[in-house]
Amino acid sequence: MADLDVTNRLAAPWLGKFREEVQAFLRAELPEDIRLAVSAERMDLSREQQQRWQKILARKGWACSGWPRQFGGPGWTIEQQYIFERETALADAPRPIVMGVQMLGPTLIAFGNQAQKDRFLPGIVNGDQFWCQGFSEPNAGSDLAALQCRAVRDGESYVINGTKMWTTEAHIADWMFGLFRTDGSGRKQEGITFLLIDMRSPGITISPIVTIDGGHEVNQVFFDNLRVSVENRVGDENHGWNIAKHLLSLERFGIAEVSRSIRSLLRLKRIATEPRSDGGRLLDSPWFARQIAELEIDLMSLELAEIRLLFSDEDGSEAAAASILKVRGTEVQQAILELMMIALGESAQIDPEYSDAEGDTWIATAYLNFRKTSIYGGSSEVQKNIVSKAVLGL
Amino acid sequence: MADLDVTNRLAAPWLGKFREEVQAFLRAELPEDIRLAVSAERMDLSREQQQRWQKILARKGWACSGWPRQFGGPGWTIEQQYIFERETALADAPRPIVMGVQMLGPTLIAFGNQAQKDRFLPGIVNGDQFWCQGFSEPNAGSDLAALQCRAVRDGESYVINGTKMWTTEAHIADWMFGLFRTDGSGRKQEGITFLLIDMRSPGITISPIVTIDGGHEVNQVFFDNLRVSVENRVGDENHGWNIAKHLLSLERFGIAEVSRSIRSLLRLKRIATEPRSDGGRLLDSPWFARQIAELEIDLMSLELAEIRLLFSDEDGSEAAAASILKVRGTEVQQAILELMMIALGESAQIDPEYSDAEGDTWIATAYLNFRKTSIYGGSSEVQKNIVSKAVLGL
Amino acid sequence: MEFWLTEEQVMFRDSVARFLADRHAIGDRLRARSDAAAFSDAEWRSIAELGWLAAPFPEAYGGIGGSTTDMALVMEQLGRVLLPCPYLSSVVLGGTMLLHCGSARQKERFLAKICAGEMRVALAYAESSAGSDLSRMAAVARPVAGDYEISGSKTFVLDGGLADCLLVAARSADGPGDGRLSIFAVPRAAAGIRVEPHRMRDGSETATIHFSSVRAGPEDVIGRPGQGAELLGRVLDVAAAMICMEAVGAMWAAYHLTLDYMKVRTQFGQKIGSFQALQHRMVDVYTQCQMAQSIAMGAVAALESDDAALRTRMCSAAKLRVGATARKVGEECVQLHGGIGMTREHPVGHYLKRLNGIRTSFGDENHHLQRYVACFDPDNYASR
Amino acid sequence: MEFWLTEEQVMFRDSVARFLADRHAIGDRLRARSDAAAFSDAEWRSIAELGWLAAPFPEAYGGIGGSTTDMALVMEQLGRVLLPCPYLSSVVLGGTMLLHCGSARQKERFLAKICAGEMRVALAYAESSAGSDLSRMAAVARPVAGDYEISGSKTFVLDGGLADCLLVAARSADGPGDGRLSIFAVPRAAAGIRVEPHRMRDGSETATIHFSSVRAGPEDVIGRPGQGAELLGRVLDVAAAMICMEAVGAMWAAYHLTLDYMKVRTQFGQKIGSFQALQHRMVDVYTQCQMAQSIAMGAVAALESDDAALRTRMCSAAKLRVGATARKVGEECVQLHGGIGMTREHPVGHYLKRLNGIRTSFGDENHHLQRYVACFDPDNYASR
Repeated sequence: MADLDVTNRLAAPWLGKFREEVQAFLRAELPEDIRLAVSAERMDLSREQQQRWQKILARKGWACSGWPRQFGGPGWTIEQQYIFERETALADAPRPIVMGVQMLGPTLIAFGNQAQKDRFLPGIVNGDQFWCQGFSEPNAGSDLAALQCRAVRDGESYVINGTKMWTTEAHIADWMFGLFRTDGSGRKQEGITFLLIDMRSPGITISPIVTIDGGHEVNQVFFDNLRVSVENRVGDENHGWNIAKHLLSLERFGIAEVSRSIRSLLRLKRIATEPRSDGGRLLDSPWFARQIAELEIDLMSLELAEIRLLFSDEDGSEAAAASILKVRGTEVQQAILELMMIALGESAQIDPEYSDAEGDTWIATAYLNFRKTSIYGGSSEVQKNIVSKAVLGL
Repeated sequence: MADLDVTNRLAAPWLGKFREEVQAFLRAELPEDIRLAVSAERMDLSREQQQRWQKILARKGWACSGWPRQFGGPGWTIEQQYIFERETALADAPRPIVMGVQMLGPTLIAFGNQAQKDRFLPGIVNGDQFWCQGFSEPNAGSDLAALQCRAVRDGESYVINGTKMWTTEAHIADWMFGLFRTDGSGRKQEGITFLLIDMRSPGITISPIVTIDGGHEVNQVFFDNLRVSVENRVGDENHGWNIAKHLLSLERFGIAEVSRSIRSLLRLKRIATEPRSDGGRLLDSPWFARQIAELEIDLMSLELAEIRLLFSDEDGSEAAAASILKVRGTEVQQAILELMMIALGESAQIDPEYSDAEGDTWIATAYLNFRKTSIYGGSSEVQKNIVSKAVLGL
Repeated sequence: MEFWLTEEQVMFRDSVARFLADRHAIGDRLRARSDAAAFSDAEWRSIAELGWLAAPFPEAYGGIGGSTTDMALVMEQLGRVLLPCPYLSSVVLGGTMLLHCGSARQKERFLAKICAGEMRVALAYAESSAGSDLSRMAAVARPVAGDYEISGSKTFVLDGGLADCLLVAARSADGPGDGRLSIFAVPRAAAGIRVEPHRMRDGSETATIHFSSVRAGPEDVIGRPGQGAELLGRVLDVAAAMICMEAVGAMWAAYHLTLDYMKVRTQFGQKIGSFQALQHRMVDVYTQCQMAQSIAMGAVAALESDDAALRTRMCSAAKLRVGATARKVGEECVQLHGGIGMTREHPVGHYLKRLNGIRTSFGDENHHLQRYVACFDPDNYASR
Repeated sequence: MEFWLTEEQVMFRDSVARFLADRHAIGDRLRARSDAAAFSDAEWRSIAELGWLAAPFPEAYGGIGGSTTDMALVMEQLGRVLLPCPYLSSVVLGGTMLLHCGSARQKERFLAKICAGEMRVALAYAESSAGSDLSRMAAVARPVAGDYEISGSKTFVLDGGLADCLLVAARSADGPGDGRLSIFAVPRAAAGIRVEPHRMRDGSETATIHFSSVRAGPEDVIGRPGQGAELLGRVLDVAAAMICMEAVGAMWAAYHLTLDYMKVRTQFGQKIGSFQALQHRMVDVYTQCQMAQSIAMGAVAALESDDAALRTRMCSAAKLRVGATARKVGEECVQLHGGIGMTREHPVGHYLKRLNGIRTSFGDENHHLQRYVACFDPDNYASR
């Protein structure tokens, strides 16, 4: 049952041992309530659940899989990271904490000063500090550089007024890293500064946004004369744009969500092969079988493309690879969830907010929630613009 | 077997009689060689075949179905024209002659002077004169108004120098109607003049263009100091653009090729239900059956959309209707031919130019030939631009 | 759309549209959405007074003398404003079954009340153990002293909790074979009936209904005993065509919302509607809506045909094509809205939810494909 | 692509590409296309001298000691320049069958000559009466005095007219059941063989070959008698994977042609490559090519596996996905060229023709879907 491996780089015996170690750890340590939530395709685990799992990982020394050992990471090779990501997904363990572990940590490691690293990295590793990302604004979504939320220098502080939009987990975060307009005179990419904000500071109001799946993950955040010390600035004043670009390109692993989609596909196959009350199985329909087969082939193509592009040594192909992997990854992921929702029929369509019925309602929640994936983190449209320019040269 | 009729306008008893009369005429009069050529999805009938069929129609008084009686047409209602078009297609009779009957005739009726009507319309009706259209140029395709072929006024003549591209049937035509640049100083849509050119004039060279299907329908035409009398100008000098726009909007009927596609679909169904040498039928494959079913449903949707939009009294919707009918019509038509080609397998792929084998090669010829339909007459891309502006207001 | 409608029908449709536009600004309703029932009795009385319920029925039974087309027009307009109300259950399903299949006595007994809004009817036929296969239905109606006793459980009964009268499908003799199905009309308040209501994601109401030795008389059988499968087939064709018209209304509304948004939303210094890639996608949405509307109208027209195979072919064709289009249009409209389209505050996501609800109601795309292929005519074009 | 190749393989691929680019400017070849054979013996000798034919075979049999990957690299490069030559027939089909299934004696007898370009081999298995169903094959090999006499007709034998040796599948005993198929090696010049060649639209050569009591000895049976279906299954998997690599090369070439054209062609005062709608479509083409290349490479990698079901699954997955992509990419590239893409003078249409040829060779999409579903693993993800 080894993965089909076109590289032979994942087939080394010591990696096989590593894979077994990861599997054993997950079997022993993954709490059942967390596993169940993830197996219902939920991304919005509670703070307590995320924290509990992060502490389990931290005890094992596996808290931040991509980080160097000196900052509290396991110091793994790229192959180990790849295997760890696959096995956690297959076990229905949570994704890594995006904002702290995947985004801010590596950014501080690259751009933060020693004081910032000492102050913030341990809280991310041990799960005590939660972060949110203050990038988007009501009129700066796809066009992020158009952001207008102002930070005005006043002695050893910045004074912030304005608003941030679509801020995931602002309501459970301790800190925000964000982009603020410190100079409006030049090109819009200039005059942007990268600041770290204590979410308990006076002058912050958080207004929840409920999404079409009925969940509360995102918020609008308002700043009213909020003061931030200059020591919480990462990099130089007016030079935050390059830090943000670097941060947004960090998510090489997992951006295609291949491992999660493999897990979802296996769930779909299980549903399709369950004997139904009328005796048949969904898979007996040749058309349904075709839909599953085509999705599986799409997913294998994507998986192999990810391996090709991830392990590639070619220069300059990385950003483009990330773009097409994200576009195609969300398409495949959304298609699997959609087919699963259709497979479960009307019982998936019951509204869990107004009904005791649990059953299959999780799938429509997931389907609706995952519509966001082709919008956030650079919409599919923006990704295509990037590829058109960077790869096609148009 | 009456058509499903959402209008009731096609269901009147006298129209039923008319339909029977058309069917009887086609049974009695359609020559077998012509029927066979059309049934092989060929658009490139020989001049002799086109002429022979046009004369048969003319004898019956049915030569130009959309024309008023006073110019030699049958003076039919829109319902009769619709029925005639359907029945000719189902019988594998030729399409109406595009350039003369569908394009130039109605244009002369609307914009020509009496002398031009008297001189040119009879030859179109009785099939003695063939026309070609000199619009496109090497650098004026989708962007037609960018045309540069110059006509310079010299006394009672214009002197033409330059070239026209993609000129269908230039090699068998007696006359060309075309657009020429008589003034290059203003907006590119201004300064264009509509002229009629005798193809036997000195100064014309015709260079054949062979297309990917191996056929010869289109040409490049070169003009070297060709002289055209002013009396062959339609409309005023520098005012040809509006005439051309009107001419290009004439093809309301049949632009979606619904009737032809119905005929092609019936051919596809016949192929799918023929017992094959291994005992089975293609239709027994649920996937193949699904492909046919979906094409049939697409085609019915298109057919009903055409009826809705054709018989609509709403103003201003016509041009837009023509655009979406053309885009969707060519998509459906190309998809039917493609599936038919795949259904006939490797035997369709034999090159008839280098092989005696006849058999199924016609279908790949048709498939390749019909790739043009989403390019010519305003490409699908240009049509979408038109709809975006005219209907969506974007 | 005008060409196929009479002048009266156009006036009727426009009056429906005006009433709904005045009272049912969808944004307001969504913001007010709470634990209170989405549907109100007062609203239903207004609708009845306007004659929407009576429109498709003959004057002899309290109707206005219109046709299926009038029903289709109401459905399309309801789709545009996403108004949850028991029109589909009571008028389309209940009314159609009684009109086509009821005895003169039953028509008198029920139709006038349906037309007046005084009685609401729901059709209870699906069962969790039968899927969409009528021949596997388990509910039974046992003969007891000249009467019947109905027992069994029905799932996803549309508006089952709002209805006064239930039309229940049950096996009226032992043994398999769908020839034995019969339809019974029983009051929802009858002894032995237990209703578990469910609110669906799109705001519609369904119920699981348990029947435990519920008594019905011979006069409560709709049509002839044993004719149930035939009647259900006919009514489910009507339901498919009508819900397609609702989907068409919802798709057009989502399209217009999106188009309006593209004309005001600015990114990169331009209205997003000026980006050609988005323009061409919206032209595709427009084209798909036109095609969906055409096949849905074709299905409505086919309901008048005496040819059962043609009716089924057209209704399944419409449900299949409209279902696939509903997905594409709904998802595309949310995507083109970007983040704002993901919020519950914004109407566009509610259209997506209703379109998904419609896709799974009365058979999904694979179900209708199977039905279409089953009455596929290999020698002829399908619409004749 | 480099990551999965050794340094030697990269060098080999680049040398193949350089040779083809130097000598085989596709435009020139197309313009010169005439009744003369598209393929020349001199060209074949050059290719042999360069070691392309020997690349995948062990040194013991005259090869260079490479692997299936080297074969795949040649196929991809041939696809890029649309060079019609008997590489697929002789090296991929013939060579693979002899290498995997031939006796030591047969390997010695044939492989060295194939490697040297001195012998060309063609595989004759399809029949018009059997479709793609091997169990319905009609050709027979009758035992005659310790030998066999082969009779029957084979269709679409790739390069059948160019081969020196034919590998023929025939039933070696009476009765049905594909367990009895055997493969025989016979000289094309043998008595009783009649060849009807066909030039295909994409420039490839096939032939209908009639066998009338053609004599073969026991030493001419490849593998064991009766093992034919198994051998064919294996070789046809290799063929599917390899022709997918050719398709990938052809798709990339068509993509680059189109991209180059979009950078020079001006309409409406702009390069057409500046129109966002076309940009996004080209990004889709690029993405599809990447996905097709990935699954094709996955199939090539799977050929090394001992798990026959995995091999078949991956090869059918590749042929299915690459086939669908080939259609989309080929048609889109012609469309984006506009009128010029419709002309025979321009290379892009020839890529479309070859891609259609590939789609119908070695089983179309529905055939491979059927094969995929037949070995579908409902409990596991397919690639393990």
